[in-house]
Amino acid sequence: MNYALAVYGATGNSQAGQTALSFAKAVLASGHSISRIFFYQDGVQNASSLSNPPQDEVNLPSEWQALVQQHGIDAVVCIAAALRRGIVDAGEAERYQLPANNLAEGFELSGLGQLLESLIETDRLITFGA
Amino acid sequence: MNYALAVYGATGNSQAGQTALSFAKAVLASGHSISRIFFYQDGVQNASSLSNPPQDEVNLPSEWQALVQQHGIDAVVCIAAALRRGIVDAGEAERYQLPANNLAEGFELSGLGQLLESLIETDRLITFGA
Amino acid sequence: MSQTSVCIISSQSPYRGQGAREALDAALVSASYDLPTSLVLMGDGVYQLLDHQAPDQLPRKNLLAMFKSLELYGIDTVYVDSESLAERGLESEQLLPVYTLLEGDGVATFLATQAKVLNF
Amino acid sequence: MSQTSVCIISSQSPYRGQGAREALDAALVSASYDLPTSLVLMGDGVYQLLDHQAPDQLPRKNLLAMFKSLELYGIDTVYVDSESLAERGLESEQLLPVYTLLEGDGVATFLATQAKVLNF
Amino acid sequence: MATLHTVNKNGQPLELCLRVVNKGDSLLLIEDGVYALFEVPDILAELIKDVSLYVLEADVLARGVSNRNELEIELVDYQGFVSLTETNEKTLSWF
Amino acid sequence: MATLHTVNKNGQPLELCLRVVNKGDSLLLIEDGVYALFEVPDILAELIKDVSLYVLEADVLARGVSNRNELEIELVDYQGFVSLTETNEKTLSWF
Repeated sequence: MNYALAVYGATGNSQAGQTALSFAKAVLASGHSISRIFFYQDGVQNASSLSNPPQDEVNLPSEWQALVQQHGIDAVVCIAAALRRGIVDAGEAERYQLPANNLAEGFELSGLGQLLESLIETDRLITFGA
Repeated sequence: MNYALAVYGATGNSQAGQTALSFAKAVLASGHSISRIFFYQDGVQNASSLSNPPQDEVNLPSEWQALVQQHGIDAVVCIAAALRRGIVDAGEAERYQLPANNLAEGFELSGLGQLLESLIETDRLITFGA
Repeated sequence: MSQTSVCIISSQSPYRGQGAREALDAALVSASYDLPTSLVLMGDGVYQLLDHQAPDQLPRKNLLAMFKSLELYGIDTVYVDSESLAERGLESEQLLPVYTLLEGDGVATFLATQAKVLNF
Repeated sequence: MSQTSVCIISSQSPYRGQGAREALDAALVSASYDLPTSLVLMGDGVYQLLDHQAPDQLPRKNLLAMFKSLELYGIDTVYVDSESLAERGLESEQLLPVYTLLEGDGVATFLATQAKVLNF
Repeated sequence: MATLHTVNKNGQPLELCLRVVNKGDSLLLIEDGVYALFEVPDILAELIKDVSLYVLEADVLARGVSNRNELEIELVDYQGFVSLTETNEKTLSWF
Repeated sequence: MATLHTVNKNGQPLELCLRVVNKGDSLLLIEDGVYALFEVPDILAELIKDVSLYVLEADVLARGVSNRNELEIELVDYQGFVSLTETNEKTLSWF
C-alpha cells in the first residue's frame, strides 16, 4: 500500500514527532511505501536545521532527514504554518528579508494542497496530532 | 513593585505569549518595573528572529523586542530549552557548528538559574503557562 | 484530483493556539480544489461558531468572519454535534446560523460514510 | 541568593513533551544554588514516579532515574497529592518510594505556607 | 498568605486549582479558562462563597462568552489583573 | 467502512472518539492515551463488547502502565499499529 503521514507536533509539548517516526519506520519495514510526510501546525519544528538537543535525546530533524533521503520520501512542510513559527528556507528568507534560514536539507516548503492531495491519492493517510 | 515574568508558550499551540505581552504592558503602565522576562519550554519560540506571520497577525518576537528595548528589560531565553527547540545565537551556532542562528536581537541565552534568581529576588514572579 | 469528498473534523477552541484557524485553512484549500468539503465541529470546536466574538481584543483574526464567507469558498456543509453544545450549556441560537445540527448518533453515522477524513 | 525556600509544582505526565523533564531541571537548579527546595507532584505529575518505567522504548531519557538521584542533588522533599493517586486508581506502593504522601487538604495547607512557588 | 490563582483552561488546571485554593484567595479565569462560565457554572457558584472570582475581560469578549448564570464575578482588564497580583502576595498559575 | 481510531490522551480526545466509534471499529490507545487503563477501566470494559481494543506496547512499557483489570486488550508494537491501518479502511486520530 501507499501511505502518507501528517505530523502536527514536535518535541516540546508533544510526542507526535517521535510516534510518527517510529510508525514510518514500521510502515517501510512492512513492505509498504510512503509517498509523502506532511508537517503542519507545530509539527513544522520537526524540520528545523538548528535543533540541537543534548546527547542523550533524539534529534528528530536529523532522524527524519536520514529516513526521507534513504527512502526518497517527499518531506513537505506547510509554508504558512512554517512562516508563522519561524521556519524558513533560503528563498523565503530572501523574499521577506529575514536574517537567516533554518529549513533542514531534505525538507521542502509547500502549500496545504499537498496535504489534501495525499489524502485523496494515497491508500492511507495517518495523522499524528499534538 | 519589581516584577518578573516567566513565559512557557508561543503562538502555535498556546495563548501564553500574547497574554504575557499584554500583561507586561499593563505592569509598566501601572508604574511598576519589570526586571526580567524569562522564556522557557515552548516559550523560547517568542525569541525567534525568523517568525514571519501574515500581515493580519501579531509578530510576537518583534513586539517583545520593542518592549524590552524601550524599557531596558532583561529578556532571557533558557539555553537548554532553546537548543532543544532550534533557537540559537551566534555563539552557540559556532560552538555546535550549526548552519545559522535565529535568536532575535534584544534577547539573550542563559541558564535556568536566572529564573530562580528572579523568583527569589523580585517582588512578584508571574508565570504564563502554555 | 478526483471528486472524492473530504471531511474536516475540528475540535479545538478558536483562540488558544492556531489549531482552529489552521483546520479552517485546510477546509478552504480542500474546497478551492473543487473537492466537495464538509466541516464537522465537535467538542471545544463548537466554540468557533459562538456569536458575538470580538477577538480584536487579544488581538487575533476573527474566525467568525471566516465562517461567514465559507459558502463563497464552496463549503456549504458545516455540521455541529448537538451533544457538544448540550455539554457546554449552549443553545443553538447562540451560534452563527450557518450550520446543520447533528443530533444523537448523527456524527457517528455521518463519519462512517466518509472515506477521506482529516482530524484537527 | 537568600535562604528563601522554593517549591516546584509539577503536574504534567512524564513523556508527552518536555514539560515534566524541564520542571525537574528547575528543581535541580534551585537545589544547586543551595535553596531549600521541595517538589510537589499533582494531577498527571504523579505518573512521573510510577515504578517500572522503560522510556528507552520510545526512546526518551528515564525520568525515574533522575528521581532516584534527587537526594544527591539536595532535594529531600518530594510530596505526592494522595487524591491525584486515588483518582487514577493508583496505590502508593506502585510509586518509587522517595516521597511523602499529602492526604486531604495537605497540598493546600503546604502551599499556603510557601512564598516562592513555580508551577509546571 | 493570600494567593491569586490563574486558570487558563478547564480540565486538570481548574481541578488542581480548586484542590488547593484557600478561603480568602482570589481566582482569575484567563484564556480558555473563561469557558468555565459555560461549562461549570455550578462549581463556580459554590466557589464564590469562599473565594473572590474574576474573569479577564479581553478573553471573555474575544470568545463571546457570557455570564449567563449571573454569577458574582468581576470582569477585570489587564490593569486589573496587575492589581490582583499586587494585592496578593503570590500568584499560582494553573495551565 | 471499518475505522481505526487512535487516541493519544484522555479527556476530550477519548470522549469524542467514544461518541463516534461504531460497532466493529478498532480503537488503539497511544502515547498518554494508555493511561486510560488506570483512569477509566470501566469505560474500556464496556467498550470491549463492541469494539476491538489495542494499546501501543512502547507507550505502555515506557510509562510503566499495567493492565490491572485484566481487560481483553491486545498489546501491539509499531508493526501491529501498521497492520491495523491496513485492515481498517481509514484511521481517525483523536488528539
